[in-house]
Amino acid sequence: MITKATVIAVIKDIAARIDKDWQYLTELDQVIGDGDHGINMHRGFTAVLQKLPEDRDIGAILKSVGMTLVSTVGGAAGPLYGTAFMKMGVKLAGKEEITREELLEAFDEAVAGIKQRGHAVRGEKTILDALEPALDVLKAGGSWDEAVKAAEDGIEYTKTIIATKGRASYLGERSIGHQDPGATSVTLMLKACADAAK
Amino acid sequence: MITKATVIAVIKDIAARIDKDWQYLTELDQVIGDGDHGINMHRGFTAVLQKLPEDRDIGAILKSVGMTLVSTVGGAAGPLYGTAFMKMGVKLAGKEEITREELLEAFDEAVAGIKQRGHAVRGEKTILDALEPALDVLKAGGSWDEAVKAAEDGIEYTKTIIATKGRASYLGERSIGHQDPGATSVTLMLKACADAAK
Amino acid sequence: MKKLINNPEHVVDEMLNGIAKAHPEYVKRLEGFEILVRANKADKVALVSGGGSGHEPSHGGLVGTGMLDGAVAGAVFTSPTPDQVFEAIKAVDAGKGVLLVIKNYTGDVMNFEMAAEMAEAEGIKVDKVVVNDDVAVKDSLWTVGRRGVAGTVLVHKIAGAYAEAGAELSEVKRIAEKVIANVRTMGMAIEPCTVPAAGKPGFDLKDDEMEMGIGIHGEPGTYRAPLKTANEIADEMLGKILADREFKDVAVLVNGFGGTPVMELYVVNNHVNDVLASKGIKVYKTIVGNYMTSIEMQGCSITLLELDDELKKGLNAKADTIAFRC
Amino acid sequence: MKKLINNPEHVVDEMLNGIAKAHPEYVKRLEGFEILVRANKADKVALVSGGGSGHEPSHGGLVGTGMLDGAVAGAVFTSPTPDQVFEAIKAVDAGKGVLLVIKNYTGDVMNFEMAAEMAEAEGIKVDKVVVNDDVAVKDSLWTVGRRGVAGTVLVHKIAGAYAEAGAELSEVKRIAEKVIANVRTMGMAIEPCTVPAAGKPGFDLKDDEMEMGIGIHGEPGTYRAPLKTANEIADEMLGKILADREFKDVAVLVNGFGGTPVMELYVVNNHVNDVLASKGIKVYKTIVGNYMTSIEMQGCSITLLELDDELKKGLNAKADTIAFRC
Ligand SMILES: Nc1ncnc2c1ncn2[C@@H]1O[C@H](COP(=O)(O)OP(=O)(O)O)[C@@H](O)[C@H]1O
Ligand SMILES: Nc1ncnc2c1ncn2[C@@H]1O[C@H](COP(=O)(O)OP(=O)(O)O)[C@@H](O)[C@H]1O
Ligand SMILES: [Mg+2]
Ligand SMILES: [Mg+2]
Ligand SMILES: [Mg+2]
Ligand SMILES: [Mg+2]
Repeated sequence: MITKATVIAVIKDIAARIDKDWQYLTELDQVIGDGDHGINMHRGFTAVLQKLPEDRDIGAILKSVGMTLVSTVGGAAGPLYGTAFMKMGVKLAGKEEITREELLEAFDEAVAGIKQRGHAVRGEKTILDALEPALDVLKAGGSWDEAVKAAEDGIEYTKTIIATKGRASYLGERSIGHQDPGATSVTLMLKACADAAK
Repeated sequence: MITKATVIAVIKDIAARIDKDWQYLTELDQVIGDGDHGINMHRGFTAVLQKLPEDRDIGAILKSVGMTLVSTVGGAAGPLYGTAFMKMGVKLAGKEEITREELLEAFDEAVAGIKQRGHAVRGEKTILDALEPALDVLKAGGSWDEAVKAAEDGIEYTKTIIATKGRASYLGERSIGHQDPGATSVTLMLKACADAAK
Repeated sequence: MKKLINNPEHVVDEMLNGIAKAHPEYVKRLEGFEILVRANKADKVALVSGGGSGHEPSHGGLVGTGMLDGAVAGAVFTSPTPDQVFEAIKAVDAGKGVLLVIKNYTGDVMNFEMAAEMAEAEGIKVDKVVVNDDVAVKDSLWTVGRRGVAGTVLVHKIAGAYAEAGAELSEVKRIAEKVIANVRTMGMAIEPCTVPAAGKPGFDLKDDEMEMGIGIHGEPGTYRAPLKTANEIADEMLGKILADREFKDVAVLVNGFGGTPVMELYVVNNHVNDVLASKGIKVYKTIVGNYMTSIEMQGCSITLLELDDELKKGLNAKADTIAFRC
Repeated sequence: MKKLINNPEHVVDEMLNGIAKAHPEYVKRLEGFEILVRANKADKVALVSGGGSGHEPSHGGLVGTGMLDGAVAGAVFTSPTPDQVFEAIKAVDAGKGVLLVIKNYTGDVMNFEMAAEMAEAEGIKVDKVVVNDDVAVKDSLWTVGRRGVAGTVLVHKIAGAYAEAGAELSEVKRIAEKVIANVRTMGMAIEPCTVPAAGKPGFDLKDDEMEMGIGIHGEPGTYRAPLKTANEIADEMLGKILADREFKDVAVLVNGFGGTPVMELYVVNNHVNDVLASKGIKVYKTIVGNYMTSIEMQGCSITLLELDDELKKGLNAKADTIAFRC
């Protein structure tokens, strides 16, 4: 079982990792976007920490994270990550602890939410290119480390393709050779999960 | 006697010297002015060459030079040099050749014209600080080379004083240490006279 | 990074206060939000626009009679969040509905759409148009489509005129969509800009290079080329625009990106006007200036809007805002 | 030097044509001269101003109803020649006399004075005022006195309003002189500008330096200092202005030098407004924008004009020009 304490610890670890790496994320976004991804995520998770309702259930906590992200991140990442966390929160409403299966169902909701909001599919050089392969590994019974590996491969894959969604799409072929900031930030979140699973 | 041919030759030599040194004059003006003195003088003397009425008398030629300078140089130098040449032209109206005395009387008119137009006196870091000492030497019977030497000393002197007229005056004490562009351009004209006198 | 600011984190807040203090007769700031609304609420269909900050005078400078009712300012170059847009919608709605004028960026579209959902849930009538005038970006079913850039100002102007005149929401939307269908823009830069919080420019250009097909968020353009003369650059930009659709009778907007001197914008317009004349395209009206900027970026965009009588009427109508008056 | 131009020698000519082509409803160019005059000559006392180019939208952008009748454009930062000014005077004179609004620079004063002499010789009634609002420069009997900078725009506005309303030459001059007596400006820059024909900047600043007491011709200022925050800079500039005379009820002009983003001008205004409020000085009206520029220089000036009822009336009167409308 995954406890509420673990969920809270993961969220805090994500915030810590973004605090450490936001400049790197921004640099990635300067190359093929508008150079704000790290700034936005950092602003968002700083607010998340301030507003985390630690005494509430897992669903309420995740929903709160999602709403905070929606109302503080802005740009493309705000609605996308915000929707993802909110959808997970709805799925896990009322839970004080969850099974691995419940978590994966919630992840499925998260991916569906991102796709619905962003109208993107895999292969468009977005968050999805790291997130979906990782989820596939987990659903096939793989370990968290293997999932992170799949996400990292996804980041590498984003270097080889033209962006067709998000701001990087305006660059056309010039986007090739550069990794996607969103795929990078979602991998960072998956790493926090993997570490907690150890 | 100074012939019309000599006067024309001197004017052309001045134009040639400005064509050679306009960038230098502009650099001097960038330091304590607005960086256009060379550009302005170059535009002026290029026009002077195009409009020189070589078949007319010395007075008419000098008046034409003055009017061309007034209508093409702009800035402070345009009215000042323009007035100077026009005053000389009026003084030497109708002459096909002139004596040294007549020339010096004309120079006196030029200096008076500059002073009247610019309300400046010696010691304010202007054209006058090179022109007046040179004229004093000539009036005292000195040679053209001595006059040029006096003008050059005048340029050196401008480095030691605060500008109180023209654009350099806005710099206050910061104008000290830098030579005056106008004193430099008038010295260049005096050198052309000196060379012709050889 | 050299800027006349106090702290990158406070730039938007201080700027909005600076605008509200300068022009209380035009706008007021919604307490606690990054939103400027008209000083006096108007009883009509309301127009709300906005986006990341850094495009000043867009959009706050375009709030006023005959143009916008509310402008939402995100962080620099970052689309504002749905709750902010929602507040703006609530503040300006006079019961006749609100039209959102969105520039086509993934983030802007998503955030404004979420706000629209929130407003609809509260019973406010909301509709939206998405401006996508940038011909530098190839439009296709498989991409996010063209960006919204300087042409947005003309959408505000013309749709705003009809809203001011009392048109209902569907009609204001129809007009806005007609402007969007008829407007095309192409931009370029010779110097990049720096997002205050990022601290360094979004791209670097050598002394003899320029960036063509530039957007308005400091991001790189669609291609880099050797710096050319103003006339050659204008030819190249007009070439892209004129290849995209037919123009006969146009409004021209030569828009500076914030750091471009007015002198250069008019040097560009001088040639734009000549080229259009040589092609038999009638110039009905020309607007030159810094309207949709990218902080201190140096460069410009050229916008052509094909006009008909309806659009001309909207263009000529009185506008009285901080940055656009006619 | 990176500029959107074709050839440094043609910049002024092409710019003037670009303005005339963009705004035929406002101005026309006098054939063969570097002069913009109103599209429709007005039967009233005429105002002529001008100076070197590079200050756009001043002065051509301020030609129109309620402001100037003619603007003479010299080479970049070089005062125009007397024959040009003379042509402008002849073109705008409607028999009621012409007021020359001259910025206080040796060159401008001499060239405009020579033009006035030429016009008087032809029987045209001409008078002049010399604007000297720059408190950065010490005024003294023994120097050329203060420079004329951004405050000039307010002279055009207010004297222009009275001329438009039919005041006679002596009255328009009296009003102009009252504005001049009541207006003070201080400027600074964080980046210099480059005169096209010179090809390199007029001064160099390190990344952590600023130039205080800057003029509007790309020349160095009165002192160099470490770069500070916008608020500290505004404090320092206001300090100089407020030390110079008493202010109670003012118009504020936060003027950009051409390369300064609008964002930063409003950040500055935010603090200017606070400081004035804290000192009990009433802000009657605020104007923010690029009005008296130095090509692409980055920086700004702050202008305060002490108002009375007469000046307020002139300030509020309708103005309809390319760059200033109210
Ligand atoms: N339609 C989309 N679907 C999924 N992810 C997207 C989409 N559009 C953009 N992204 C992700 O968002 C990231 C950029 O986020 P951010 O820089 O915060 O927003 P913006 O592009 O508005 O500045 C991209 O790297 C990409 O991974
Ligand atoms: N009042 C004056 N009397 C005499 N010479 C002057 C006066 N004012 C300026 N000058 C001269 O003019 C020179 C500057 O000329 P220029 O750069 O062409 O004009 P501007 O200062 O208008 O740009 C100065 O170096 C100085 O020698
Ligand atoms: Mg981004
Ligand atoms: Mg000079
Ligand atoms: Mg962004
Ligand atoms: Mg000059």
